[in-house]
Amino acid sequence: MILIALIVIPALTALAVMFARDARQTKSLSAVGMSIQLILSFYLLYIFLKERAFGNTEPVLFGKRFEWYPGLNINFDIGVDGISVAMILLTSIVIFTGIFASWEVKEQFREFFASLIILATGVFGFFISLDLFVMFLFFELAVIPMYLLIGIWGSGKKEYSAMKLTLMLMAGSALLVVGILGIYFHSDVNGTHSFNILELANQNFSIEMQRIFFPITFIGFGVIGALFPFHTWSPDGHSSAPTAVSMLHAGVLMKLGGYGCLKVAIALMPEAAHELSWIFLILTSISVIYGALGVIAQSDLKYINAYSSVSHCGLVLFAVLMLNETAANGAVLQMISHGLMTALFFALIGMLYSRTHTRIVHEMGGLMKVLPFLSVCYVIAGLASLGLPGLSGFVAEMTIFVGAFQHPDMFHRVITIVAISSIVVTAVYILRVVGSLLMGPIKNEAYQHLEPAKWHEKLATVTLIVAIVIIGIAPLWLSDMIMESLGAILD
Amino acid sequence: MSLNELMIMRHEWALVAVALILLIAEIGMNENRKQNIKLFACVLMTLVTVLGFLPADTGTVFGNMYVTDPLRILMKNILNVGVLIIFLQSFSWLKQPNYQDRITEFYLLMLSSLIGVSYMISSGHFLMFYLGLELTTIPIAALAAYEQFKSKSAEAGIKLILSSAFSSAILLFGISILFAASGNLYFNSYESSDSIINVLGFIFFFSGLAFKISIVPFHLWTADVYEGSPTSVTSYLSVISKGSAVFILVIVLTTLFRVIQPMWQEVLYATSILTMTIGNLFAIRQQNVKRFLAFSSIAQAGFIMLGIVGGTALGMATVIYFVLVYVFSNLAAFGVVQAVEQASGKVTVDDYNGLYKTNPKLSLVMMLALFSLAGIPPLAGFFGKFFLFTAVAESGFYVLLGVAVLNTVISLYYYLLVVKAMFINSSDTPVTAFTSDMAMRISLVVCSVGILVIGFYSPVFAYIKELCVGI
Amino acid sequence: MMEHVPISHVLIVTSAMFFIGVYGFLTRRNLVTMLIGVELMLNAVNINFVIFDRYLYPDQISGHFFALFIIAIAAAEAAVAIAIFINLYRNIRSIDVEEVDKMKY
Amino acid sequence: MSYVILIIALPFAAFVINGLLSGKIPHRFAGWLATGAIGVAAVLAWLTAYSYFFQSTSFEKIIPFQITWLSFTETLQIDMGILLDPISVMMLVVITTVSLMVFLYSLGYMQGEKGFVRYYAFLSLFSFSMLGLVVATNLFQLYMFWELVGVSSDLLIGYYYDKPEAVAAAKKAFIVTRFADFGFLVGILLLSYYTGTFDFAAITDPNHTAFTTMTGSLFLGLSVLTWALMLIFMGGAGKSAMFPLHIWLPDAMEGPTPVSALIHAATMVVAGVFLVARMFPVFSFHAPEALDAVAFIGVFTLLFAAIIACTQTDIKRILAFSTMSQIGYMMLALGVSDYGDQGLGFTASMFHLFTHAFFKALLFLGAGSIIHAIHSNDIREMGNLRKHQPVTHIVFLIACLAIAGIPPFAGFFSKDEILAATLNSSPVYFAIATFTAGLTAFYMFRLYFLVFWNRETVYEYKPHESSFIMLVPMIVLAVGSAVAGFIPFGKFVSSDSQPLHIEMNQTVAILSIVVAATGILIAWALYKKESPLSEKIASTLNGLYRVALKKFYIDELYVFITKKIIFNLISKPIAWFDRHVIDALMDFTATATNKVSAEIKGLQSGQLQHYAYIFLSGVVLIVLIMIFNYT
Repeated sequence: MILIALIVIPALTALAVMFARDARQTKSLSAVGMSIQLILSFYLLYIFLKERAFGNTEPVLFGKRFEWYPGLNINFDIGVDGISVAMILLTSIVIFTGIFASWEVKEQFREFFASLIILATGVFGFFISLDLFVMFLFFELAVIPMYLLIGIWGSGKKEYSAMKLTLMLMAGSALLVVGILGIYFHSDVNGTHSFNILELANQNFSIEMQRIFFPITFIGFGVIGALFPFHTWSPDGHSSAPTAVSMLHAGVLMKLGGYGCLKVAIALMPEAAHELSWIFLILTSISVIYGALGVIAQSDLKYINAYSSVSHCGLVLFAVLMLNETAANGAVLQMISHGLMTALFFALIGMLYSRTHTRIVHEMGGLMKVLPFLSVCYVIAGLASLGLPGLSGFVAEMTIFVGAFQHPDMFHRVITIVAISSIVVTAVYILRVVGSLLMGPIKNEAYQHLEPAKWHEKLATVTLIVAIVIIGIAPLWLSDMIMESLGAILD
Repeated sequence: MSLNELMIMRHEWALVAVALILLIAEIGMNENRKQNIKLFACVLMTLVTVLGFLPADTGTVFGNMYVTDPLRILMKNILNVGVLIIFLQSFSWLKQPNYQDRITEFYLLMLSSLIGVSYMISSGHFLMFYLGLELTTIPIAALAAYEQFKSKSAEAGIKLILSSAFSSAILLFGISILFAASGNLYFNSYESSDSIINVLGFIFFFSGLAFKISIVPFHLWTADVYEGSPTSVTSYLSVISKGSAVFILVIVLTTLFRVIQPMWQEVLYATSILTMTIGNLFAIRQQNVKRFLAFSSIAQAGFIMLGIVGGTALGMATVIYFVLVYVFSNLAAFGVVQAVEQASGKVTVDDYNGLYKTNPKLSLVMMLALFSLAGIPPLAGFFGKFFLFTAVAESGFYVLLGVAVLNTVISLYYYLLVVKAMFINSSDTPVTAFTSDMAMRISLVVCSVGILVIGFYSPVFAYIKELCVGI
Repeated sequence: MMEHVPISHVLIVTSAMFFIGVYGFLTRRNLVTMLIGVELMLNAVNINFVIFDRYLYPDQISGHFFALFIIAIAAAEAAVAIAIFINLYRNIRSIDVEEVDKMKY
Repeated sequence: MSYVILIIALPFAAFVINGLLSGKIPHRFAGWLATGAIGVAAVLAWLTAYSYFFQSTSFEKIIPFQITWLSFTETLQIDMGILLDPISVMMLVVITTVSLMVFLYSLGYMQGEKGFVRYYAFLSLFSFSMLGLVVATNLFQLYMFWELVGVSSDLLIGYYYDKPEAVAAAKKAFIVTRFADFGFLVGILLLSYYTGTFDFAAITDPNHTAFTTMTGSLFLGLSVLTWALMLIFMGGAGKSAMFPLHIWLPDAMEGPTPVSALIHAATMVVAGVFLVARMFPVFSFHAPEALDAVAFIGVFTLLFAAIIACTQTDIKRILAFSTMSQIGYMMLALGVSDYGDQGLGFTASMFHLFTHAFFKALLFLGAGSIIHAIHSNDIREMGNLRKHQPVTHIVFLIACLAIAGIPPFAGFFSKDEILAATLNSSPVYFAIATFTAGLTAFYMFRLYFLVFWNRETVYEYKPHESSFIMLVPMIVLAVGSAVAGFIPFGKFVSSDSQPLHIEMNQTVAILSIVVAATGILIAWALYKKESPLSEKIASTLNGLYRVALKKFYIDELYVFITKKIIFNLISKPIAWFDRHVIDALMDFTATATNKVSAEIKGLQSGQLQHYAYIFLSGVVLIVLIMIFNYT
């Protein structure tokens, strides 16, 4: 029931927002709705852990099945495992903060908040669904509002970016259709085909079938996970999107890719994954390194963060492809960690931009003096990004590296070292940005009188930072929760 | 003719009755109160539609020339609803002084065409089919040229009537060859074979039908006629006449030509790829909204072919389901086009710039319609399209599926262009805020509800699938 | 007498007629002439039906009927078509098919 | 001994409180809070040392506290724990003591600074991290705190964040050490891949079975274990500013001077030495090649840094290079050491680490006292300061004597042991190390004479003696520097935790004293009074002097690599490539579609007959295909 509530509440909130009287009501409705959602997510976490503590070892908890299209064996199957719970938590935190980060949206505010929350609905739905069809439905539902959100409330060459982003992601989801249907029609569950991933997991698909559909599915999800060379929507899209959308997109939506790759492509077609992983490993390690090196030459804050997201999300897919539990655990942790910190980054960039009206790094400088709060937050985000122990990034990256390096194959270990080298590059660009953006003397006299952070901005950033720090300091519960679910997936 | 037989043919009878009543009303009605005939027609049409849904006998009449079964009744009902919506949408258009004295003409012609559609759907014999087909087309050609002071309208009429005459000549040539091959023109006892003569006849026959569905390369009339015709007529062409032709194609392919399935699969495979691609490629660069929707409907026809290619019961069910969804989606889109056209006379995509600012509800409906056509969840179009893909995958045509999904991406592009115009672009001279008449609003609400609900309400599909098990 | 004419001869004639009609439709610029082309095609089909009935299936008459219906419908079609031609002529003062290209691309 | 955890927790608590309440609490409170925390920690550390060394007979490894922090697999997990063994206990003492001194000193030195609370927060964070590092029970915990140490030291280097040089220095320090840590991490992974654990108990056990496998498989002529250890050493070299990863250390002097005293003299920079010492059994038993590398890097750096130190004019940079040089000694000692009875080098290294912490911290604090007084770092602007700062003068002299290796000051004993250990293993290294001892004496006394004697300079501000709160720590450290050498270090710290008896090598001792005295004398001759002689010597050695002054152009090389190669030749092309090739490719699909769409528009010509023609062609085409396919 709680799972149903997780999609009903945002849906209702979106609906209610459309009928709000004024901006104030819109915002408070959204905030209330998403707060409930946040509380609900934590409650879900609580009861999930409680069930687990009582020894419930079912792979999926709180499962529910509603028949939907019995003729095609499509069911509204929902349920969560540790990974989903973690991702739901991430999503509710990011959307919660996203609402507050977009407190200042003036133009067409109702539509903005409604679209944003619809997007979140899609994401929540995606994470709780166990049926490929339903999953795909929510996947597309999450992608489409993006077009309007970027197109209407974006900046820069927003129309181009919005179109590019939507089309590329939809091209990815088009591949997914092929993949999903391929899986469906090659399955045989009691004489019928099935979309249910739990049932499909027990299927032994022939290797010939897997060879065709694994790459299709993987690339399909990979596009949204910014797999090289299909990542180019990300820099443009993120740089044009309004703050909250960038947050949600980089923070959560890109994670759909990694989640899908893990729980669909790899979990259902493991043999082909083993056979073909090397191709994708090369692509993802290119993502990791190339994204990181690409950042150095950027000067727009959002581009910087977008490329860095390419790099970090590349690491997620990279880890997933290592096909062992530790690396996959790292991948999920990285999804969460990156989700939180990139949301923080984008939130901060938006807040800085609203004050300085530029996002070009070298046009700013010395902001630490005038905007101490935001600057400190930015530094923390940066430190998380470059993997400082005590913040979430370290936990995730180390789990990935350790896991990946446990791979018995030499090639995998060598390529892991290549991926590890990204941490150096990450440090370079993070420090470059922090150095010239926040430190040093104030470059522009007009910045002497910037407005200090407002309460909603503080709320948004502090929430994210607290999450980052909690995971960074005490990761064991999270890591264990994820790990328990991985056994079933990677077996 | 017994009462029973009468009941079997109740759709047709009812329509004929309505047509006659309207004709009498036209004669008897006071000149000044002509406007009321619109309401009258709608009420009657509603009655007919409701009547169609009532349970009744099925069977055959006229010695197997006329056949009806639940599936056909369903199809007729869908199309009746479509026509009813078109009627509702045509109110403001017919209000124009130019057409003051010709209102009934519109209804009569359209009803005649609908009668043709019904007969065509129910045909059990090639002759019946041919009669239905011509009865569908000829009144519509006249309607296409309805706006007598517009040369575009006349052009549309000419292109439609001549193309369709040409295509029906070819179709007839095909039928004559089929006749030569078997000597039997009854659908139920037609003995098909894979002889060359039979295949030849099939191809001629198919191209005649493909013309109605606007399958590439038989589609070229579509865009011109859609653009030139009055919007209501365009809606009719794109939904009703296309839908009926699709339906009959399904019937014919799965019954008459089952023997040569591998051959027609090949033909459909190729033409569906062509249709989707060409339709999309042309749609990308259209400025006129009606023309744009024309090409979009060509592309949609290509998608519809996907369901037929496999020749499976599931495929047929998905096709009919998709047609149902398509009726609502396309009529919603055309309804908005019509409303905007009537209110401001604007029909290009650029004219839609900033529409959301002035007419938010209309824009939302349009967005729903376009997203449904593009196959975006949770709208009905998503389900329709996904099921079509399912049907393709079921038959193992993964390459075709790949082409199809890529085409959905292209189609999304141009649908988004219109969405972008409405929501994102701004305009110095936007369409001013206006209120449509009640009828239009009802129709749009009905369409929107259809778009929103059909997908979630799975019994619809289950029902259709059940009906299709036989074929 | 008919028995002495083999069916192939007749079929050659009808095919020739059909394609002459097609040719006419494709090449003549006058709309009315194009319509005549269509009529020619239809007539070819008519003869086909009758011939098939007579030669191949002498025991039934469905071909004949078909031909009759086609004639009737062709007439209706021609009526509507010519009405539209007239309408066009009123609008653009021409019934040249090449001028009927206001809508394209 | 569970109170040990407090040693680590207290500074952390101070960090959290000061960090969160920065700007809301008064400076004085924050400062004393942090100082109090570290003071208690220091007392506890001494207590621990006392009970560890004097109340138990054997120096076993004790783990009084351990929890699982993150588990990767069944066996691979990161524990957070406290490992007590001789070196970690020694480090606890050193760190807490020097920290306490620096904390106290800073109360005076940093008074009135705007970011006072922030300063103490960072300082506490640093102490916490450093303490966590030395008590790590496993390699990964060490790595974590290693990173934290790096970041917190960076925050301190960049404390004056509106000074571009400070920011650049912090950046440089971080990136260089990060690069080194990359090697470290890979080394850890390599090691853990074979051993299946991070635990020091297991990986420092020479009998661990995995090592046989690791020494067995070769890569480029060296065993995998050697590679792993060399990579780990790379991390150590980065933190300890060994050549060629040393370039960050001189720049790091942009931070506040007490910070330099704590981080760049006594604690963080010796982390590399600590790391090698921690892993010493493995080095010693299974990877002598790696140990050779350590020795080589050590000896190279000690000479290299000393040469540069002779030419520098910034007081803190001279001290920085001297630090490098001294750490080179420690590394050298480790590199030439054996295990067990022959482990003189190990003990010597640790001993030098211990004594160095005192006198180098003292030197920095003294430098800070001077800088505080005259607001300049440049020794050319100083002179005759002994009159203005008598106490500083005395303690500075003690420190100089200690570092120069003059008995009975601490440096003499430890350096002497190092030299002796080196002599046992490699005469060449011994020669270099001894020569450098002289060089050390020379440059330290060059500094000493230039600052406290020489000519009287006109000062912008009247120099004054530092406040009491600053003097106290200096005096304490001076006492330490003076007497620490008498500790029988071998009894407590040795490679195998067994007491090691050390006899002083008379020859070496005398030689080193002579060399040191020579160095001092030369410095006296050149710099006691203002004299043109030094200029002359500099100009005679023009080439070498300039090269040394420019620090052998290593910085320029780095700039060349980073700016020219990485930025211009890699990053920019990648950015370009991404926009103009990959992205263009994606855009191309769209433009191509549009293009095709425009190309085929002629199909829809508007001509009815054309349509019919295509219609017919379609029919004919299908017919032909069918005939072709099915006959």
